[in-house]
Amino acid sequence: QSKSGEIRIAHIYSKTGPLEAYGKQTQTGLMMGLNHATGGTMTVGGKKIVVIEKDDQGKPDLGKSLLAAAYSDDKADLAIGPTSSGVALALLPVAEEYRKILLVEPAVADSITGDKWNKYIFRTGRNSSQDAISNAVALDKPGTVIATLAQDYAFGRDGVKAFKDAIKTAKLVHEEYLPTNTTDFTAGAQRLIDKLKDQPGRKVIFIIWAGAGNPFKIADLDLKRYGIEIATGGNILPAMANYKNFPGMEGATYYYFGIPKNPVNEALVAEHYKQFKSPPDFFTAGGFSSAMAVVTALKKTNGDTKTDTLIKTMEGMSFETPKGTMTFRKEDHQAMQSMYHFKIKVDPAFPWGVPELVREIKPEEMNVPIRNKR
Amino acid sequence: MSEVLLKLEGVHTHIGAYHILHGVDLVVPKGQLTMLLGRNGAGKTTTLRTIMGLWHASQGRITLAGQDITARQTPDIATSGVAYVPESMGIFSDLSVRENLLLAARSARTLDDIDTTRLEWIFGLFPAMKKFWNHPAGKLSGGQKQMLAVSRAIVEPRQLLLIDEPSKGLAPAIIQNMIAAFRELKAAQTTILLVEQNFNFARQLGDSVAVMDDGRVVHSGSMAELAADESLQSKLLGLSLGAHQ
Amino acid sequence: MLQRLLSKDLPRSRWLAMLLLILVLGLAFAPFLFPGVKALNVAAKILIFVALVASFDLLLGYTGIVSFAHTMFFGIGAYGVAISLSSVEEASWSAIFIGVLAALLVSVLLSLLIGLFSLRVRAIFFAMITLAVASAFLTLASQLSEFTGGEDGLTFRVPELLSPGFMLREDPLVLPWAEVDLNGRLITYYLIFGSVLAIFLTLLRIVNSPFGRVLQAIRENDFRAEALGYRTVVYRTLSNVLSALFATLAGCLLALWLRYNGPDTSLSFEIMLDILLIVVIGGMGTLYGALIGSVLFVVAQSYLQDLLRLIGEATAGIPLLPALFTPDRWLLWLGLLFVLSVYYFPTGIVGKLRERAVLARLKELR
Amino acid sequence: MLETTDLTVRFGGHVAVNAVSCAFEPGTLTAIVGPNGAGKTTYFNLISGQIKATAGRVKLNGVDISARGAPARAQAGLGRAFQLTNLFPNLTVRENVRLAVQARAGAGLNLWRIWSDRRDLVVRADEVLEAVALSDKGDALASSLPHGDQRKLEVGILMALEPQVFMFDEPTAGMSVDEVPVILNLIRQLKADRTKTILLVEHKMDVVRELADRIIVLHNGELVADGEPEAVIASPVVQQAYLGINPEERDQEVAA
Amino acid sequence: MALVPLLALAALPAVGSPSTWLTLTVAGLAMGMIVFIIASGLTLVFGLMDVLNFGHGVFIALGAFVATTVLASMGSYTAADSLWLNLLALLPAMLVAMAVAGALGLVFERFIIRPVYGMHLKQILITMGGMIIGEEMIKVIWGPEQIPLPLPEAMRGAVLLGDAAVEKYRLVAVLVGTAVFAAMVWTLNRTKVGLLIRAGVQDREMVESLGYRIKRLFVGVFVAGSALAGLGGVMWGLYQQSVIPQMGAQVNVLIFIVIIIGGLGSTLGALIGALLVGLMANYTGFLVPKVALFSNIALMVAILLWRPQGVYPVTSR
Ligand SMILES: Nc1ncnc2c1ncn2[C@@H]1O[C@H](COP(=O)(O)OP(=O)(O)OP(=O)(O)O)[C@@H](O)[C@H]1O
Ligand SMILES: Nc1ncnc2c1ncn2[C@@H]1O[C@H](COP(=O)(O)OP(=O)(O)OP(=O)(O)O)[C@@H](O)[C@H]1O
Ligand SMILES: [Mg+2]
Ligand SMILES: [Mg+2]
Repeated sequence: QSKSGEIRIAHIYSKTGPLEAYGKQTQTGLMMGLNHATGGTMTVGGKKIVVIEKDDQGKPDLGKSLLAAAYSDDKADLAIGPTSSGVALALLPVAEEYRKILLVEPAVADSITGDKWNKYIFRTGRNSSQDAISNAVALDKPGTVIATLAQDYAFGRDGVKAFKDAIKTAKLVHEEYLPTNTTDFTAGAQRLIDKLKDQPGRKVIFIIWAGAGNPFKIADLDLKRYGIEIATGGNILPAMANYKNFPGMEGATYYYFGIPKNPVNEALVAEHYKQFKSPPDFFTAGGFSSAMAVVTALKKTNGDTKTDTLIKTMEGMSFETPKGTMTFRKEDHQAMQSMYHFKIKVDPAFPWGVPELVREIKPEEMNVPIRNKR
Repeated sequence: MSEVLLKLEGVHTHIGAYHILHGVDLVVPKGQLTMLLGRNGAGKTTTLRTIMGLWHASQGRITLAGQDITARQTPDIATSGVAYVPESMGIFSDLSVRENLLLAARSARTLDDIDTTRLEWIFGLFPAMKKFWNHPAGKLSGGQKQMLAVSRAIVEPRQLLLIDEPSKGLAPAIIQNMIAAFRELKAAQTTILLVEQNFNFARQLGDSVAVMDDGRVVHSGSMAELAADESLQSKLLGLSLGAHQ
Repeated sequence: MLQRLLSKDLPRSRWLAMLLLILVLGLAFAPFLFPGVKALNVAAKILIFVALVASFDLLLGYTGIVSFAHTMFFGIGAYGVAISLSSVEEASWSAIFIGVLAALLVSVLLSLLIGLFSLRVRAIFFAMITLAVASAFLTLASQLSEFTGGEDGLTFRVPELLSPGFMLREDPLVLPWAEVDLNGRLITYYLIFGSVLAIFLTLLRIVNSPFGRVLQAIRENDFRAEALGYRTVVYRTLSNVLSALFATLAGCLLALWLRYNGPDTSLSFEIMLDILLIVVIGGMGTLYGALIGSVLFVVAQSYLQDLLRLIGEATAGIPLLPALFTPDRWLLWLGLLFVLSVYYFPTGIVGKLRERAVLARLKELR
Repeated sequence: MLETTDLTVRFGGHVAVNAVSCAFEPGTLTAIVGPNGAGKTTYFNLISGQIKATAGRVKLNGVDISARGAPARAQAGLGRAFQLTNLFPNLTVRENVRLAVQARAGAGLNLWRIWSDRRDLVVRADEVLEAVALSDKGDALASSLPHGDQRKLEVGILMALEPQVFMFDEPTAGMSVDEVPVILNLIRQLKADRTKTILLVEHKMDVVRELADRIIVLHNGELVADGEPEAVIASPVVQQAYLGINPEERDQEVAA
Repeated sequence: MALVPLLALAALPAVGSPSTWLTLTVAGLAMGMIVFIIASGLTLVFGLMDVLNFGHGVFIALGAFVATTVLASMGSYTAADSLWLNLLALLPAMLVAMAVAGALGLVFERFIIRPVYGMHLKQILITMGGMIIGEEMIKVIWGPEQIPLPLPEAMRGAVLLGDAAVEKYRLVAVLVGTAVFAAMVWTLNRTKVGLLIRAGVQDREMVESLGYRIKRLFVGVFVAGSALAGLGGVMWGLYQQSVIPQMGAQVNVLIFIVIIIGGLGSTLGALIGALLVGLMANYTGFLVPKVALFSNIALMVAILLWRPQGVYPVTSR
């Protein structure tokens, strides 16, 4: 039904709104990825790839109407996005209604490929479980005592739950949830200290925090006097500026440009430096991966954009990304991917704390639960 | 005839789309008390506001001590020695009586800077000011507010006072005090332009008089002349003969 | 007849009457005049805002109460329908009905409470308290995730007749300029159109009743109104409750249209500001302003990015300008719209048109 | 009959009205005089319910209304015009009066009728405007009236309420001399009716002399004199504290 | 005034351990001081001038962003582990931030506020518009991303009082807050400025008729308020250690709550309001974290029920 000779891809993301900075990285990555995957031609199977940008402003209702308009008015063959999980959840039924693919990137909520899933949904981004499990793998050592600090809403609680489920040998002694708009962390820190200070062994506070507020300030309360360490996952580069204060901090991350060693990543980093004189960030890699997934599938169908054909092709499909090979799991269409156990090093050359690779955690090592019903 | 302090020549004023003053000509001699009389809606208040720069004349000329002030801003006019008591009194109801007076005493930084004899003089005229010194002015009775409004105008010496109906709401005893006060001010070379409805009050005080109607001055002359001529009064002011003591 | 329908509150300006007529007709035939999913969404949003803003105008423009809690009632309506429809297996009309009723009930209770509270504090404090209450309610809605779906909100199905799958006719209606699907969305649109029309006319009647006149008196001088024997408490509270009820209904319509509801969709402060701005652009205390303001604002909001893209492309190459004219900075221009509309329409568009009419009449008299 | 018993109000340490007991018969006009700040307006405020009394009661026709608020008292038949003009500034003059008429008719809570369908109310409002000589200004905004006309409107609103008790607080202050008779005539007509209770605060002694059947004097919040006009005016308290006729004392003040 | 110690004492038995209580109390008071600094500008603008400036946050954000630029250019001074060198970097950052915010305040007053003095509703809209424009302009200049604003080296970490730890930076905040408070109290009590502003809000014409240039005065006070907001932004940004363009909007509601609790127009009231908010957040955060979300709002509603005008009302609006 699309105009012949064109493959129309809608990219729905937060071009503006609170997640603007993230959304833009995805868009950059997407365009670089398409370019890379098509060898600079922007065509697959003789058809030109056209990207239609839509700004959801982080609003689910708006995202919904934009996706519908993209599928119907703009005749998009498939869509990529969005930035926020809330928007993503609202988009899922639209894909089903229009019977077209929505490739979710980088929204992380488990339920997207969990109970809210339908067969038109694929995801290249990592999900919360993958994040939490990889961190658990990184920290899970005998004799370690862990307390968690997370935001008090679904994202935080889900993350802690997945983390808890994945912990095997370490001991989890306390879960601290603070309101999302917390600015003064003294009270929470005090509760954490009270719970941890008399515990034996290595003591770690694992932080899952996204958005405003700076929970790392709790370190200013001189946690060292009780021998308490801080651990957290990866983040975008400006946020990792704080990590500079925590040399030796451990955790697991989704992506850091210096970690993966493969030609795709090298291409991404080189191209990004060329265009922006700075390294690619967290979400740039995601956008790039989604482009790789789409083009790989289209190449296989030789440019055929019929939804059923695409779904069949993509289920179980492996494709190269800056993070190495990813595979769409058949059951829930989640891309299985490596995560990276890191340790922070302070390098004056970088304004952020540099995560150094300790170990690549392969997809096989992570038992990511399947949560959807087919 | 003495020197002229304030002079209006052919002043027109518009409020929005309405044309209110239609060429007011008025002369206020220095050191005298000039009465501005007229029926409701004649334009007396508008005239005072136009002099004060609160509304601007669209045509005509206003001069104060020889200087053209037609286009000047209100604060400039005030600082050249003009005090204004508006019809609605303009009390700062949030502030205390003390604070109201402090603001009116422009040159004083604190109360100590205000001339105490002058304050005592005011307290003598209006004992309520002393009694309610630290009360919020908004809680004063109607007449007390009126007293405060007048007190503010006389807390420091000014060359010209523009006063809009000061007698309304005042008890007779206080009116007598006020008449005495205006006499004293006059003796100290203060020029006063007074709008008044109370003809009895006007008659006791006025040196010269101007009567307005429909946005124009329709009569001007000496007070004594008008006071003596009852038929002129009834013609200009609609005063029924002998209705007022 | 028309006179009575409009409660004898006529536009009082030829231009205004013409403008209103065009807008009403445009909205009535929007699905056929402006085909496409996006255009239909815009039209439906306009309609819902008309009801929402008109109900707010009753409070602000007529009663002189500044409340920031209006979106709260809007949200209650939307959540009422959303929760009710997502808790049943098969979406039914009775579920909608129950949802609407429950929402109305909650709104009445809450608005009564807030109304009674409003008597104790001054206007500006009341405004700030409602702001706080509204933000507390927003937080609550995102905290009670079992019930409300939390931050993620609720996605749900609507009865068959209203869903996009339902076809009145198999093939689309072919017009010279486009094809229009005759489906459940179209039916939903007209359901909303009808409801909004009814809400608007009811509000128009209320503000032109003796009651509405008392509200204006209270706005002008509540102390004096009391001295005349009007219990301002009763009037204010009633006005508060009524406006909450109509906002709730608007919220129900929103949920039906979106088949989704979340905290940001119906409860955010941003919507509250949009409402305020529309009231001011349109003209406070005129109701007709709600219609004109909504059309202008929602259209601007929806198409500003597209417009900026065009300008941005046109100015490419000139330094600095592209940085300002990118679609990314559309909010900048929206902010400017806020500022300019306060500057140039101090009495709103309706006010301005009426002033012109009065001036013209004055001139004729002379 | 309106009756106050030991009516008292205290603002902080200041007793503005101190145990005032007084009864007012229908058909009489009682003038209330006293120096500025004597408590006249406050006394009115206590009767009409604008402020709450610290102690004492107000009875109207034998019914104790002390616990009621201002609106309830207005509905019970206490009408009030204010000393400092108190109007609906951005409504038209006619609407100001019509609202009072509507209050009188008790039609305020009707949500469904169109207001202008109540012809009777509109007509009555026009009659009142006629009576206070404002008919030609019916469509002007109240705020644009000159001061004197605003005073007339203030009186007009009270007339429109048709209460049983009329309380005028310096109705003629700031009104031009040719307009005063219009208002005084209105008051005279009310008196002629013989069923209304009229209270009048007024500083113009000639007006008081002419209209009053009885004068009461408030001084520092207390009722200090009550009786026939001539007798009260001649009493020393009025002569000294109010009219200030005590040459010695004044000369001293002036000298100070 | 007794409210603050009262609240602190009431919390003691609930918290239990004295050292924890001390940590919480000191942190809460210091937090209150930071909040006071960011709210201090608003006491002038909203409390005294009665301008409902919803755009106040933009000056806060601007101050913080200017500070990132200034401090970034003085990296060696902030990285040095010497308090004096740190201060040498911080002082100019604060001054420049105040100057820039003040200058923007001048423009803001002229084009945004002046047409709407006395009209609350329009103030809300037009200042919201100004806020949006300001925030977008920040994005145009500094980009939409979060920018780190690291604390100068010597202000990191904590000092130990027995078992209780107090962050050094909070002590800095107490000093700055005290200075701001003293300066404001002195200016408002020793000069007629405060009176004039209050009078001007009630009746501009009358103040002008008394011979004061109210226009200039309002500009001056607005600029001062904006500059204070700029200072607050620097303090807040350093506290958060990073700045985002939305930070102004994030603190907006908080500071309005503080001013209202304090009673409009009172500097002391604002200080008390801020301290109460700071303490309350810490105590509830420790005792019942769920409730912490609503603690500010609950505090405001409770205070207004007790005193409908706030704690120390200066004006009776
Ligand atoms: N804001 C306004 N808008 C329109 N007209 C106004 C306004 N203010 C005053 N007027 C008109 O200007 C005319 C003159 O009013 P002004 O107040 O000067 O009269 P005045 O002589 O002071 O009367 P009074 O003795 O009653 O105070 C009146 O007809 C009045 O209606
Ligand atoms: N709400 C209030 N709070 C404090 N004091 C008040 C209040 N209302 C009135 N007063 C005081 O009570 C006294 C009586 O005031 P009131 O207004 O009754 O006087 P009045 O007799 O009407 O005087 P006037 O002739 O000047 O109108 C005054 O001294 C006034 O300051
Ligand atoms: Mg006048
Ligand atoms: Mg009085």
